[in-house]
Amino acid sequence: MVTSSSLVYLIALPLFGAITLLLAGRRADKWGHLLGTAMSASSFGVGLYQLSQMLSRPTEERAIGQKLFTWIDVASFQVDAGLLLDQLSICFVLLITGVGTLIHIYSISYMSHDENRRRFFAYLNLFIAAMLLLVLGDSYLTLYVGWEGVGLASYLLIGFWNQKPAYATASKKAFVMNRIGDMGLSFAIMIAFATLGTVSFAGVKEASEGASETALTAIGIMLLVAAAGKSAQFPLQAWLGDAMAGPTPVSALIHAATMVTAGVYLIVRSNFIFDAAPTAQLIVVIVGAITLLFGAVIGTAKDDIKKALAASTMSQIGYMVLCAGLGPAGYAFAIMHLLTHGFFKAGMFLGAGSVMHGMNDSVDMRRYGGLRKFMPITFITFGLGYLAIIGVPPFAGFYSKDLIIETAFNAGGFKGILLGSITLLGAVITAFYMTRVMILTFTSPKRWEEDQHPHESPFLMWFPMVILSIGSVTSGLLFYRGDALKNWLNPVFGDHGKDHYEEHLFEPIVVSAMALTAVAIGVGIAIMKYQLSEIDAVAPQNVSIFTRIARKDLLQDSFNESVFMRPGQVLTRLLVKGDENVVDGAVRGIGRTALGAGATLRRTQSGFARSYAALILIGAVALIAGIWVVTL
Amino acid sequence: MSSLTLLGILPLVGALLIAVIPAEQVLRVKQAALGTTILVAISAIMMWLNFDESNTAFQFVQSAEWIPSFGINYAVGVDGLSLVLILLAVLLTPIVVLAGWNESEGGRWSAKVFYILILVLETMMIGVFAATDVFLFYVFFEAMLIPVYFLIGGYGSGERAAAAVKFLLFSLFGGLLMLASIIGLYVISSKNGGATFDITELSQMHNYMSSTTQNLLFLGFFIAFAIKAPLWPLHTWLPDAAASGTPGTSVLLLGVLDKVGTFGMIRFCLSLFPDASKTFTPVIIVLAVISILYGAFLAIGARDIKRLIAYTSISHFGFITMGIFAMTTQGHSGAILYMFNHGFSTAALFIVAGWMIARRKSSTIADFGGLQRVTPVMAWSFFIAGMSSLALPGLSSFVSEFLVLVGTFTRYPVAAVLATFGIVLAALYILIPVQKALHGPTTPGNENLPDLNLREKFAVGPVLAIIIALGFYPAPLLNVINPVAAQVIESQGFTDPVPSESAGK
Amino acid sequence: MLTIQTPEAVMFWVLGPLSVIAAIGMLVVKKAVHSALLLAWIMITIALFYIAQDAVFLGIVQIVVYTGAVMMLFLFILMLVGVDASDSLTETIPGLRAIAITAALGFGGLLVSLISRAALGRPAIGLAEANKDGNVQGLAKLLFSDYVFAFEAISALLITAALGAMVLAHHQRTVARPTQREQAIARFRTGSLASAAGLPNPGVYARHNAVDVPALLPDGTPAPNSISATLKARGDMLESSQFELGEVDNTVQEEK
Amino acid sequence: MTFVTPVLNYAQLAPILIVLAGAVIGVLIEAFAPRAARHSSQLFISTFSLVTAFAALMTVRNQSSVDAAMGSVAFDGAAVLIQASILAISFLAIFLIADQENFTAMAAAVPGSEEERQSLQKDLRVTEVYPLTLFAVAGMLIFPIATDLITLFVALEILSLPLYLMAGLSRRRRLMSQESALKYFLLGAFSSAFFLFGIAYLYGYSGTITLSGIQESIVGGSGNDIFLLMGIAFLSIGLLFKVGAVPFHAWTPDVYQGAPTAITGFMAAATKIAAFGAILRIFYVGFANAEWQWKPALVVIAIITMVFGSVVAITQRDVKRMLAYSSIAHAGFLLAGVIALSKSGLDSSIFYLFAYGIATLGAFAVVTLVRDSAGEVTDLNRWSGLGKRSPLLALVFALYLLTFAGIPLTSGFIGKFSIFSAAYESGSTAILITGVLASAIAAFFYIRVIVLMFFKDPVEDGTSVVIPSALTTITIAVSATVTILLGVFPAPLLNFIETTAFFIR
Amino acid sequence: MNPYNYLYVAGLLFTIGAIGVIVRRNAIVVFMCIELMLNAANLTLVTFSRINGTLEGQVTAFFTMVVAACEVVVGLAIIIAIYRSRRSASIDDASLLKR
Repeated sequence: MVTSSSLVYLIALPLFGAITLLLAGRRADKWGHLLGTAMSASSFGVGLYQLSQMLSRPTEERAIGQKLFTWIDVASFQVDAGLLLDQLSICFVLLITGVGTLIHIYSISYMSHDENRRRFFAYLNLFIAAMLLLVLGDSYLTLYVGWEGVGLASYLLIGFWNQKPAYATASKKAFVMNRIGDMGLSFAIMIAFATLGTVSFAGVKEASEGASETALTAIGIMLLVAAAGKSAQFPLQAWLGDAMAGPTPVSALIHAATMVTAGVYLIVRSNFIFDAAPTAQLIVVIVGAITLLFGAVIGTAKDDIKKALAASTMSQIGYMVLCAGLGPAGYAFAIMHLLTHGFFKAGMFLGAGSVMHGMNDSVDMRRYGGLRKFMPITFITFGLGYLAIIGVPPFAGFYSKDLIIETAFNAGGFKGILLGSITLLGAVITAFYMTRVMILTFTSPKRWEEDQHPHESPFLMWFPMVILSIGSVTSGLLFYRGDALKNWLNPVFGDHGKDHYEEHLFEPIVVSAMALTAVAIGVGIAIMKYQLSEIDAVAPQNVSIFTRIARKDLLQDSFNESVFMRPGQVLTRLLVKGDENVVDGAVRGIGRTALGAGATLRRTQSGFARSYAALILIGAVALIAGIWVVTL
Repeated sequence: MSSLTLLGILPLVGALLIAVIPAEQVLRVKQAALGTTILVAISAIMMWLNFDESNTAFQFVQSAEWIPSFGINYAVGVDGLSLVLILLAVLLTPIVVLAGWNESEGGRWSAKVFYILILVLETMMIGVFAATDVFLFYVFFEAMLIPVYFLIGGYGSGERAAAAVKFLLFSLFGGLLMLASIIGLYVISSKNGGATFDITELSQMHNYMSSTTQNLLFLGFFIAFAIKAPLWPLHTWLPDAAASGTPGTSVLLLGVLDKVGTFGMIRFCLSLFPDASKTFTPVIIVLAVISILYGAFLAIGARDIKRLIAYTSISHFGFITMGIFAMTTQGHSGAILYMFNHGFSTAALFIVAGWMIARRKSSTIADFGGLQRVTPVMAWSFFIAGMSSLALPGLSSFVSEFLVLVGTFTRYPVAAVLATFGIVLAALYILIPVQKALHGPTTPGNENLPDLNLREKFAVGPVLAIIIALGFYPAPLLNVINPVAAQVIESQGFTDPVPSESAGK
Repeated sequence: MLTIQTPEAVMFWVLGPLSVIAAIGMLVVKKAVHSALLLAWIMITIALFYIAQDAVFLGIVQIVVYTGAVMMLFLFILMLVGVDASDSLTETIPGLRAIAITAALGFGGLLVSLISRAALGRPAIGLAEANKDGNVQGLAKLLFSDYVFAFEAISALLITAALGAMVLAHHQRTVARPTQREQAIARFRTGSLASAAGLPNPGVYARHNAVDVPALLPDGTPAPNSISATLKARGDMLESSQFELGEVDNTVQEEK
Repeated sequence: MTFVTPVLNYAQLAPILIVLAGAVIGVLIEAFAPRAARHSSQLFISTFSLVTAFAALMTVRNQSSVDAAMGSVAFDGAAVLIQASILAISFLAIFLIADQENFTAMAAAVPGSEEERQSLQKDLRVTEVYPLTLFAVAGMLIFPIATDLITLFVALEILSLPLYLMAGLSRRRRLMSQESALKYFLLGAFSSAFFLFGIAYLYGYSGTITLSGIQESIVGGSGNDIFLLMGIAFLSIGLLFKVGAVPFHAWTPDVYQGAPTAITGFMAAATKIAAFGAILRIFYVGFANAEWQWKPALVVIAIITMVFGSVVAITQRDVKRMLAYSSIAHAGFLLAGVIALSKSGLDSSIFYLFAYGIATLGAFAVVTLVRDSAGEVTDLNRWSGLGKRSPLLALVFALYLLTFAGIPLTSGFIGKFSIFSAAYESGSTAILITGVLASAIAAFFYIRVIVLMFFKDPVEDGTSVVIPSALTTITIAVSATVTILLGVFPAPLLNFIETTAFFIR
Repeated sequence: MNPYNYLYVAGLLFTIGAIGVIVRRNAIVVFMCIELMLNAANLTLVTFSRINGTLEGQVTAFFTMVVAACEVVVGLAIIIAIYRSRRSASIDDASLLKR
């Protein structure tokens, strides 16, 4: 493998920014945001440079690595602090630094009134660094560092306004649920080490070829758990909605474009494991399918614009996971959807932020309406993203989603039909709820109070939105044309990357037609329901049980609370009591017993000389009784 | 006289120096204490630099007859294990002195006595880790209880006297059981080739014992160490002691003294009684797992911040014990490294918690709130320490915790899996106090709490720096630890499990 | 070889049971002085046993020293404490009586049983050989050669005993003893003139053992202060009213 | 029949004779010297005779013979060591006794009477305690070297009678003091009757009254052992009574509490040495070959004694009673040395006796200093805060408590270690385990006192620490120094004992 | 007759003496019971002296008498001292020291 000494700068630059901003404290308030943005941008520059270098090399030499130092070296457990930049990671590097830089720029303005803007930029830089480490790490353990690092950054950013108890709770919830996922990653690494004897990607790949399916399935399932935690997949999805407590740029960057897709990265990166573990793959598909619908259904019921988008994110990642679970056929498409989703979803989140910015930070879509006129740029960029996500050609989402649906149908047999149908159903619902968002926000009559003064956002905010919208328009075609992305990524997937179009259930064009029909149905229902009828400024309460359940996030929190949290609390209380009374009680009991024995024995000391004499006599009797017995 | 002996004497010299300073000159006393401890720390680091990592034998050895009638020698020496722990002790002590600059003020006695006790304790700590004579070890092991006892009882808060007594009684009980075992060993050695307390020679004695004898003697040692370490269900003294001691005392207690337990398990339980260790390993692993989860749950349920930290330590000691008895190189190295790392992360937590308590005059978590806004530096320090405690990758504890888990998994997968649940609980027990104390609206009464001053920054800074540095680059310590870990595993007759799937290749 | 003649057996079978009965008597009689007398009897019995067992010297010493001196000492003390005082024999410490009886039966029973089972593995020799130069001479030889150290050491014991008795009993004068002159002056200075002439003697007009009967004053009434304070304290004073003269016969009888 | 003129080895008997001479001179002083001169001349004579006796002992320290007094006494290494210990401790005890605050002015005066008041006012002194003490010392010197039962019995009485008397001489709480004398006397006489009964049976069994004769009978005896065992049992009752082993212990707390504290200290320290010296000789020389018969019983007694002493001590509220129960527990520990029946058992017993004796004397010396207007304060509750009132004194007392508890670096630890190893070496695992557990229980109450002194606030009830007289200071200082020295550098003494101690047969 | 018979008597006397110490309250009687025990021991000694054919037993008994005499002096002195303080010779009254 080619080595390079410059990879580390990708991470070092934003990390330097983060550390500087955190240590400098208030002194850096004036220039902190600039430094942060600059660091992110220069990292993006390094990324571009690396891309150009990569392009200049032949296909088989495109992957490069850098060993920084030996991190852990204990007998056979050897982990280097090593970086790996290949075709897969460069996609992520560019996405992270690119979108990241845009969001930095956006935040300069968005956070300009916050006295802690410097800290915000520090966190953002920290996130960029961690995320880059996640995608650049050349072993599961280095990935793990980035994995938890982004979790930490996410925690800090969700809780950026942690003076509100609810936000603080949300950040904690996100971290804890992520930790459950991390536990899965730990298990995966432990199993990998125990069974394969290594934890580096290269090593595991090599060893996995001769490994038993059982072991690989175990690793795969554990990796899926990890992915589910990070990517808000069923059943670890509950934190994402609450994570919207963070400032909107955060939602755009972390909880839409990059961090939440880390799970997909992990699965795709571990292709060699999943390829050899069909059971694990099946479970991946099932999880993806469930989440796809789950998120979509929640999305229909949300009046909070950010939560609606978050649900959508969940659903879209479901698509990616599902696709990644379909094996070599799906990896590239999963990544493609990931990238396009990165553009349009980030753009839409920024748009949502822009709307909130103009609406005094209100997030209730039922209080929006008619903003088209007041925020034209936002409307247009948001609208482009909207078209992309529902899959209208030639916008980016059309290509990526279409390919996923197609791949799903091609999975073969009943499974293929079922999965295809699910993806189609998802497309219908997506179209419905995204149209709903559009209508409620922009095109319906205004429902806001008179003292609101919606206005377009400043340049620094709309500029990134414009860039991202360009991405959401063009990226799909760019990746799709001539299977550009697929061919680019294929070396990563090794031999499996060959053509997989042998058996088509439907012709691609048929699939596209079905997808478009689905979109049309969804959009149509939404228009009928919202554009053409009155919208309540307050969510109606006399709704069906299903709506209510959907509004309650399909009871995910209630479930977690009643199954994990409350029993956990009860257990904790029981243990605390038990520790006090039983364990420590036993200790105290021993003490009391000794004291009691002392008090009892003490009575023999009655003060009467005669009883002392009796004691002596009893001793004498005992002694001669002993003699009597032993001499029998 | 070896440099090790000099290192051990140095704090005593400092104590004598302080003894002649008039009690009224408190500042002078503090300066002398700080100067001495820093000097000791520097000397220890010099020793570390001269330490030959490739050599697994004891280094800087010195041996002199002490009580020849019993074959007792004053014998000291360090290998990787003891070096790491001595470093831990001598690095933490100046930090404790600096961090707890005003801790001695609420005590029954003068500051002078406080610092004399601390310095005497430092000597004992160095001695207990450096001793290569079992008897000498025991002497230090027991004698160090006395300064701690007075530190807790004399300078602590709350029910300090009761807590001190509880601490002392638990420790004495364990110590006496160990004494019984030491006597047993001594007698066996005197019947088989001459009375000795030399650890190396004694490690051959297991060949002369019946398995029952070996098991009993092992238990004597192990229970003593399990009380120290503390392992469930022998842990109940710890929360009381830690909550009642001054933060500085608690740092030394949790950070260093309790390590004597896990140190002893490796140094004595394993090497003296290999067969008994094998016999009891399943039980101990179970206890360790229980400790991990139990400590975590109790930490979650704790209302007092000091008790919380104490319970987290119980959980962490569970990890260390598990790593030791996993009998793999990774588990062992991880456990030893964990001892060091836990010392620092707990020190950071306790030091900062101590400052918080000193400012707020309360140790109830609920009394804090919104400190991040009022005292950002203090809050950050606490946060980083907490992150280290929950073993965030990139911070020092992660490396050790993961090594322990991975090392255990290869031999006892179920235990490792159960223990891994501890990391989720860890997130809870750290984030709950973080949320309650640092986040949320500022609780009335906290608005004007002062942030860390320069001295305090100087105290906590190095700790956090070490935590972060070792998280990314643990090699300096691992290089010292690995040989000794490998040697112990080998001497136990174990080899690391071969990866199951590549066995054929 | 030791053979025991019939007279000795007879003596044993008579005195042995008697001594045991006397010992039991010691436990059950109420008055301490009776106990003392019973003990004296046991000691004499034992002295006879000594003599019967060729320990003539010890037998005599037993009678002279023990019965004669030691028991007399006991009696002295009993007198001092109150010779008539009788103990209550009801047990006040709960459970002790039962313990005592059990222990007695157990101890005695086990002892007897053990002695009966004991075997020395050699015949009883008798003292004929050892005493052939005389019992006293035999003892003296041992006493003044082999056990001379103990014999000398015992002098320390005797001194200790004397010294101890001194310490506990000797009243160091804290004030100088008043001279007769001083006493006389004091009598006149303090108190009424009635007592100036000194206290009345007991036993005036004695119709009873004089010391414990108060004197009768010239008017026929008893004078309690004529009795020793010790006797009063001990309660050994007789009720003096019974000696009070109902009517004083003032008529002077003519001498014939 | 020829009379052999007895030949006495006066050099070897010199220590005894010198002490006896001192005592007799003391009696003469009582008889003839003017009252004012008595105290100082008595003190001089006492110390002088003890020092001279010690010097005389040292000149013959390398001699050994069984013929020192026509076979009545054996003079050997063990004898030298035990006699030297007794002399040294008596010497220190004399200093305590010299502080006449302890003693009544006139023993014959009725408590509370006018006579007593006047005698106190006139500052009369019971200077007879000096000769009485010397007589007791002489008895103690003979007791452990006696090799025939007569001398043994006589010595027992010589050492006991003065103690009975002196127990009743307390200045304060005279009723209690007299009561203690009565109890001590009656129970002592009761037990000596058993002792004599035992002598009778031993004589019956063997036909001789010398220890070696008994030993020969055991080896070559015919018939059965019943008389022997009865003899051993009854003799043991008398001996165990003296050392305060359960169930023959009951006098100990009462007498320790009631007697003048100086006497209690003397009695607790010296009597124990003498009695154990005698026990060791009797069992090692006389009964060694019957060990299978007496050992089990002695083991049971030792175990009960350790546990009983420790457990009951927990509940004590009076410092003297507490020390009494502690001395009971220590009697149990010391019995372990007898049970060991080996050279190391002998060595460790002698070391333990000396260390314990010194510390006990010191502890009681401290007790004499804590007073209020009505005399010594022995109620533990009123000792609270002593560390504040008089830190040095409290520290010294804590040192004694720690040595009783057997904390390392004190003489008690070395003693315990050596005696338990000796016991375990001879196969008494039960003794080892119970000993350790009893030590743990015992630690509880020692620590409680330390807590009381250091961690509780003083009660303002007039309790104060008097300035010790120079003599008392010497006693305390010497005993504290010895206690620490023997804890840290026990080797010289241990070596000396090891090379010196043996029993001549 | 067997000389052992004396041993039985001595044993019984000793037992009775020991019981006397326990059941009697008068200090002087208690003390007399102890004297009884000593006498019983002496009788045992003398008997064994005869059985063994040596005089050591008698010598021991002789010493015992002297010792007993000394004990009596000291003991009675103590009893008298107590009696004068308390006006009572009951040993049960002397029970201030307990527990």
